[in-house]
Amino acid sequence: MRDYIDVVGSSTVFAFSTVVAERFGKSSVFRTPKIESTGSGGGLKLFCQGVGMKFPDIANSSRRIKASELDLCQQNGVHEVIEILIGFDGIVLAQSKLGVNVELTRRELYLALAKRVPNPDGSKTTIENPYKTWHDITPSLPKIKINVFGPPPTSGTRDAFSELVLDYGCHTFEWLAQMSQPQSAVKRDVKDKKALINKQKRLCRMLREDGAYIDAGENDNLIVQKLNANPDALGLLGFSFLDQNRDRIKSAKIDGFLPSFRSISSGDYPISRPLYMYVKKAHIGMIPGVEAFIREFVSNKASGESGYLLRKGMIPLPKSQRQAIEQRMNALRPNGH
Amino acid sequence: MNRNLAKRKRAERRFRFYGIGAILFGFACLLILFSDIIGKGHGAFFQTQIQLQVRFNAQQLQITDPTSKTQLDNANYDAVIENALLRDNGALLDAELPALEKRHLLSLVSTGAVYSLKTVLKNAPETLNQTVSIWLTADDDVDNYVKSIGRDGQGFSGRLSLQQQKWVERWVENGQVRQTFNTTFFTEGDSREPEQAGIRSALMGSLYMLLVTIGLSFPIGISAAVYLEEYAPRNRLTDFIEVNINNLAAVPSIIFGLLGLAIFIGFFDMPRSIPLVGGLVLTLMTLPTIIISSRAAIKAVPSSIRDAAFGLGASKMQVVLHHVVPLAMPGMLTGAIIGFAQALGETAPLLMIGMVAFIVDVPADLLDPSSALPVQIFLWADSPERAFIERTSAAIMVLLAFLITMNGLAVWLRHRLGRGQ
Amino acid sequence: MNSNSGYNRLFDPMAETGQPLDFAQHGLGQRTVGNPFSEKAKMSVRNLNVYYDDKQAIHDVSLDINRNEVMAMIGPSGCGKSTFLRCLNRMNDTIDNCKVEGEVTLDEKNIYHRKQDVVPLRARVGIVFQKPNPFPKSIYENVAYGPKIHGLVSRRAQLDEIVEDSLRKASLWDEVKDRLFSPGTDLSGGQQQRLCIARTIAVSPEVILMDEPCSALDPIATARIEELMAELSQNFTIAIVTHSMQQAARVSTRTAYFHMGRLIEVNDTRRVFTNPEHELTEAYITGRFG
Amino acid sequence: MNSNSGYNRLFDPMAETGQPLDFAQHGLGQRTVGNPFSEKAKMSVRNLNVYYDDKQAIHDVSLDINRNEVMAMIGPSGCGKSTFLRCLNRMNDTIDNCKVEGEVTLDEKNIYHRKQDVVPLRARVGIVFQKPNPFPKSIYENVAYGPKIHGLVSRRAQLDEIVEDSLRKASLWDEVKDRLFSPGTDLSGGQQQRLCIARTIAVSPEVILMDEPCSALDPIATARIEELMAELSQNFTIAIVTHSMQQAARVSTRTAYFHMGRLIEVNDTRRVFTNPEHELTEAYITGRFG
Amino acid sequence: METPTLIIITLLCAAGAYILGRNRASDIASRNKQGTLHSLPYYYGLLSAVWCALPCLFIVLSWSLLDGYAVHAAIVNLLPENAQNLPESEIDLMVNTVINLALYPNALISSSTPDYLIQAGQDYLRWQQLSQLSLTVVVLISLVCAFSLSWIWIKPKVKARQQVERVFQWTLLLCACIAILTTIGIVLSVLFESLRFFQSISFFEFIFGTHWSPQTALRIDQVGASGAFGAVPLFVGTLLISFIAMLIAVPVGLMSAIYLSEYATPKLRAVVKPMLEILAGIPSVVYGFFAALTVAPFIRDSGGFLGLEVSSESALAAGLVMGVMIIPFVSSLSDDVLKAVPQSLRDGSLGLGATQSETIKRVVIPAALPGIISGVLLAASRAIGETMIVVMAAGLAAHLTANPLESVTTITVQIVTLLVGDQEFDSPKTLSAFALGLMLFMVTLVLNYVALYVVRQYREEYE
Ligand SMILES: Nc1ncnc2c1ncn2[C@@H]1O[C@H](COP(=O)(O)OP(=O)(O)OP(=O)(O)O)[C@@H](O)[C@H]1O
Ligand SMILES: Nc1ncnc2c1ncn2[C@@H]1O[C@H](COP(=O)(O)OP(=O)(O)OP(=O)(O)O)[C@@H](O)[C@H]1O
Ligand SMILES: [Mg+2]
Ligand SMILES: [Mg+2]
Ligand SMILES: O=P([O-])([O-])[O-]
Repeated sequence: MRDYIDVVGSSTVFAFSTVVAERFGKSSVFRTPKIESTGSGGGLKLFCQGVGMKFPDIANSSRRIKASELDLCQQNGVHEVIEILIGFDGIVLAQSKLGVNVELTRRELYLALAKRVPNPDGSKTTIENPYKTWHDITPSLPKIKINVFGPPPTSGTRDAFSELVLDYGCHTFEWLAQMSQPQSAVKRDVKDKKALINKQKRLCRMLREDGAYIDAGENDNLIVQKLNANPDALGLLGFSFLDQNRDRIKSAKIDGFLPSFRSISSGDYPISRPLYMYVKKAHIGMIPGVEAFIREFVSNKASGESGYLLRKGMIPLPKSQRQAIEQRMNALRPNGH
Repeated sequence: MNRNLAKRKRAERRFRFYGIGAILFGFACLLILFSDIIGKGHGAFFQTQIQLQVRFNAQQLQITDPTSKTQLDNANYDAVIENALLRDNGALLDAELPALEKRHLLSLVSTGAVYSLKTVLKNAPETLNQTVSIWLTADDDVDNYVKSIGRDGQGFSGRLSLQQQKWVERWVENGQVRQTFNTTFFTEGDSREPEQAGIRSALMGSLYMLLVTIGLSFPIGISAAVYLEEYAPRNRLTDFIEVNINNLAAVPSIIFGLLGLAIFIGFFDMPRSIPLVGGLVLTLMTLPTIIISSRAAIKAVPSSIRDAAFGLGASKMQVVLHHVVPLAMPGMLTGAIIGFAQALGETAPLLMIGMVAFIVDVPADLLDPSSALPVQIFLWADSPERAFIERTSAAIMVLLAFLITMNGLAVWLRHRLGRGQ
Repeated sequence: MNSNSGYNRLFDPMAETGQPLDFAQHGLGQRTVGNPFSEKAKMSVRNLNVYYDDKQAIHDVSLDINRNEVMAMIGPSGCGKSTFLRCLNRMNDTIDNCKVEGEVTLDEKNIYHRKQDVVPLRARVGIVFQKPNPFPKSIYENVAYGPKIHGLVSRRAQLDEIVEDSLRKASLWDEVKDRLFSPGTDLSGGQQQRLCIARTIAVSPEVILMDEPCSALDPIATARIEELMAELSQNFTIAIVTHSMQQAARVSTRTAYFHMGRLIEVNDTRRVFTNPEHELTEAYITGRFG
Repeated sequence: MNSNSGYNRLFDPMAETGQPLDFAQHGLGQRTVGNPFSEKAKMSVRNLNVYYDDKQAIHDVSLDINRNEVMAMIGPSGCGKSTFLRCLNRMNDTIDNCKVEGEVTLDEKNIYHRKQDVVPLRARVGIVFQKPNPFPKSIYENVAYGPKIHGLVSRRAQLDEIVEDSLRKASLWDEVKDRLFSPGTDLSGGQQQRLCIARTIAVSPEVILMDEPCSALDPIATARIEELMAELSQNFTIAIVTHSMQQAARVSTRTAYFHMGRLIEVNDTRRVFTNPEHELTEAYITGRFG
Repeated sequence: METPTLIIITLLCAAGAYILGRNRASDIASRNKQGTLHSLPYYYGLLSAVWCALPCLFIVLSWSLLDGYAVHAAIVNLLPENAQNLPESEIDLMVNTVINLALYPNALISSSTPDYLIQAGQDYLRWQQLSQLSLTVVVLISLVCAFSLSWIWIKPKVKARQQVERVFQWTLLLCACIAILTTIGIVLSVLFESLRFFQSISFFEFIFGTHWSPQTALRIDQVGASGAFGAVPLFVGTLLISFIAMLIAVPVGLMSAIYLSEYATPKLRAVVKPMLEILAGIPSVVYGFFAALTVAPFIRDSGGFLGLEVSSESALAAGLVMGVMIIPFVSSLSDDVLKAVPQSLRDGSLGLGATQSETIKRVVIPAALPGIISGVLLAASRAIGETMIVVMAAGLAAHLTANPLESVTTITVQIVTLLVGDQEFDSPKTLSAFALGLMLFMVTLVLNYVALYVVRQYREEYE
């Protein structure tokens, strides 16, 4: 017997989902949903275990669901899954307030953090990352050691970072970008092609393992504190942590933009990722309040441009997009029998 | 001989000094940790409140009958608060506020303030359409700001705009701001608004879990220890079992979570996130500690006592229950104290069975979803809101208080039992 | 050396305690010496071998202990007296490395039989250990423990009575009556020994095994315990290990002499001390030994 | 009652062991009886009061123990003999609830002085406890322990020698020489007692306190220990608690009689047994007591 | 009646059975003259109580387990034909809805709620009542039966004591089995996945490889680390950190225990011991923060002062703090066993003129050694199994180094990071966590065997 909504998934979305759940619990006749922070992958895995009261109704994810995960859902009888884009999360490169201001480009970040980088002599080969200080990469940058605290590979933040920064930075090198084009692998069978692409990606996205990038665990507050203790270090954080700790840390300009609600929402600030919510259609109308909860989530009050989630650091969708979703939700009726 | 003696005396003094040093070291660590925690967390026990003149305008509230429960539930308190805030700042404001600033002004009061208005109106329906002076809970940003003002003259402005800071400063000057004891922290469940967050549900969750754990692991642990020490024959197999139990203590706690997930949730089909499962997992985890220490304690009971009892014709059960267990009880309790202390602070296995969750409602029984104190600490420590930092430490203090009470009981018991010897 | 003179001295009841013991009064000498084998043996031991690990401590001992007799066991230290005694109520079961072979019967039932329940056995065959081992409980609890577990009493008053009676018999009552509830382990050595005696007789076992029960006692207390034994032997059977030949002579009807784990000789006490059959026995009782 | 006849019997060296002890040979009787007070007291006790919690166990005892004498302490069980003995090397310090008042001097130095170090004191004043308490170590280790901690030996061979010598003196060597490395706790009661004696004499203390050292020993072993005492007393001072008056008579030069925590009488042994000054003493030695 | 009430009633009845059984036994005894009863009356009482309570508790428990299925089936029967033919999982949901509707009619029933659901809800409530009622009846009947049976059962010849003792012994055995089953469960839960892991990664590579970087891509578009599975750096890291921790905990813990049990007054001991025990109860998150934010920077700065290159995530910081955490494991357990060594042994040594410390070192500690080793092993186990502190203070980077000033990682940390978050049970990445678990289990097993052997060798058994 279950009379509450069961939500699992991303720890990033957890921070927002819980706010909605709490308000929802207080203002509706339904019980407050239970929200588990399992990480996007773990959540979707649980979510796709099946239909029924034993299984979660909603999965949060800080990335889009994968085909393999959808397959799993299908296999287990979860046929209809509703995807809802709820907003964006910015990823910032922060440093202690005492540190020297840095302005970086994604290319520089790539050069600073990738395991193998293009040979500086201009030949089309890669070498083990030789850069010790930022200054080594671009002479205008300060002469401080490259030291970046960041989350471990299990984290969605890290995923987004490699995709949005490393990949991008990597592809600013023409020859590297070309290599990763599928065309370059013509006339090979699919498996080979895949392998090649994979190799390319690994080339671009592999992080240094020599201590310049420091796995600092999943706890962003810890990173904030560590930055505070190490004025020379940079750290990868969720935007909301920057928002709450502006007296201690500041963010580096990336590609000329500082992260802010506006710059992230408009897409000027380059490192941000979409946040999703996946709902089992079969549970709507069966578990009390599922529909109402989603409605609350996408409402103007919550996710609108001045909604309460904004204050929690979630970057809202553009108005048009959000309204489209709201309409889609309104069209949703419990599939009554 | 004399030189030798002097040397031995020095060794003796040194030895004693090491003993004192060791204890002092332990104490110093405890002291440092405690002062660290208390220093960070004491602030959470106080909550900033703002005094406002609230007019319960029936029209704004959209109610007609202040005694009707449904009407009270659905009334629009936000409008009343907004009105009060605007009027309160009337002197500052020449013109109509732009929408953004209005929102800023509104955000100075906790979103939970509406509930206090509801309570006031419910308790005194006659105040409808009257103006009452009410202390409302401030937003966590204001709380942070006001609390940090005291220390260095300048507050942590964090997320407050200049305008907002000015408003708050004016309240401070007018004496419209006060710090009260934060009862919410003890009476409420989790919340994402720091000023409304409490540890009640986590505390109850921990309590339920611990009840299960104590109720199972202590009797099972000492029974197993008694069996292995007093009944089991000595052979390779029992050696193997002994070694394995010792070995269980080194199994990372998360693996116990995996085991619990497989057995209780997978096989027995129990729901996720419930204290019963948590307690069972922690039982499995604390068993080795209790068994090992109980065995050590049983081993330490001199065999002449057993002889004496056997010689009088006591049966094995009587020897065990009348002599061995009472004499070994202090040692068994020590194991239990340490085991439960560990269980009380453990997060990793709970991760596997879904207890790392946002749960607001206070669990009513063993089958209600709940979190636990260490989980609450873990979650708050990972929350972006600044005010959660002190709440994290405060929650740790509560956990420690819980621990100390529990240990206190056990220590008292141990002391009582130890005196009989 | 004249062993007869040794005997005379040994049989002088004043020899150690200096207190005259009236044989007739205690009915000791006459009764049992008069008809030593008239009744069936209370306990009988056949071909007993006891090993500690590989070391054999008792070699092929066969011995009968008759009803209502006091059997004394003497022999040099380390010869296996305690080991033998412990076999009589299977206390050796509690020693891990101890292995017992042979047959021991109590009222014709083999106590080493597979199905024998040791609990009633030990209630029937009580033991006082060589080293006093009071429970770390109060004096009262020490004595009351046996009656309690055997359900000998139903009311507290009865229990009080048994405790007082047992302590009196062990002549400890006067010394401890004011502090019945202080720990038994706080007593002096001799007091502990008497406490252990009181504890054992409190359950009125049919056979009482005593391992040097007077070793820590002064002559007066010893005399009292000897009186107690005389009294008890009217209804019960007693086996006592002692290293005092005077004591053996005073209290026992028959005496067994052990030497290096072997039973050398067992006979009427008077006979053993006056006219030992074996030269080892003679050597021991005349002190020529070793 | 004729106490004289009692005395005669008591002073017959054959009385208990049945073994002739030659006074002259051991130089026991003559030397000490000849000049009992010629030397200064080795230890002297003044106004000693000992309390266990509120209960007073020793009442105002003053007593001298002379150099090279064997002082026997007798008295009924529980009268405070062990307590008194333990005061002489401050072993009472280890009992939590025990409080000692008064003065005890060793070679004229108060051992209860605030600055007195108990470690050398106890090395000089050794003790054999009433209940044998071997360490749960091998027999060898038990004896070697003292010499080792006091650094009396530098080589293993020396240590072996001391161990063998001490065990021989305690007449345990023959019984244990094949199993020196098996645990001391596996020995029989009497063997343990002798082990504890060997352990104590291995460090050659100046004063040896023995609390019923022969209680678990057969007459032959007792005789050997008594010989040992005689031998030791030539160089050392011995205080022995015993409940056997024969033993006191045989081995001691002076005897102290304790009663309910009070020192009733102390005198030349012969005198105490033939012509006691106090009626309590007389009552005790003639067995009329109580 | 509610289930808890039933349980209480059963227990009360058991208590009653105890009294009645005991009295009946005494009756029989007095009628047949003393001595004919095999055991003491109270054993018959205990036996009656056991026979009374066990079956009824069994009924109650199994009923409440099966009750769910029965009610479920009953509700399904109440649903219309088409709903009954839905897949199992949806029927589940449907049943859930019915129950919810029945329990919260005001909140959940709206005009659009189908009638049959509301009807089914009502029926559910009736079913529920019926079930509870029949349970009550069954339990009461079986109570009466058990009662009368045990009444008849009580005969002088019945070996009540033996039976009670046997029940006692079996209960103990059962408890011991739980610990054993847990071991088996743990082994099984890691064994199969480990075997799968070793199908893709060679055992030798795992055991002897010196490069650890398991975070391979789980998804096609994800890029992880290089995917090396050499566990040597983890073993070295674990050893290093545990070693540092033990270096703190064993001397400090043991010396505190010694001081408390041998030197301190009982009062001081009563205060200090529980205080130290608090150290074990402080959540490891707190230690983690402390290590990462206070100790690690301190070590780095002082190292820098001495001209040493210290990583901001040094093994030293994690090890030190972990050592503090496990002090009570050593101190409290050792204190108890030291206290249990008989005073006569101390007397024996002190009487020979040993100093107190010599007595402690040579007599008391050897006599208490097995217990002390237990405590130390427990502490070591805890150090090996601890995660949080290392994650926060030492990090996740697997460096093969024995230098405590560098950052290392441990097996448990890797297990946790591999198991939390994205997992894929067909990739070596997740499976490697199990292999690590298995290896850890094996290694500690060997260590424990060694410890057992050592204790056996040096065990000094006092009486
Ligand atoms: N630890 C203690 N606490 C309280 N009372 C004690 C303690 N030890 C001894 N006593 C009491 O002090 C008195 C003297 O005891 P002590 O051991 O000195 O007697 P003793 O003369 O040696 O007797 P025994 O010949 O029986 O050994 C006794 O009444 C005894 O009960
Ligand atoms: N637990 C044991 N393990 C090994 N050997 C033992 C054990 N107990 C006793 N022994 C040995 O067995 C022999 C007989 O011991 P026992 O205790 O029966 O002697 P005893 O006749 O009672 O001597 P005592 O008069 O000294 O008490 C002795 O040599 C002793 O060392
Ligand atoms: Mg013996
Ligand atoms: Mg004594
Ligand atoms: O928890 P994640 O958002 O990092 O998947």
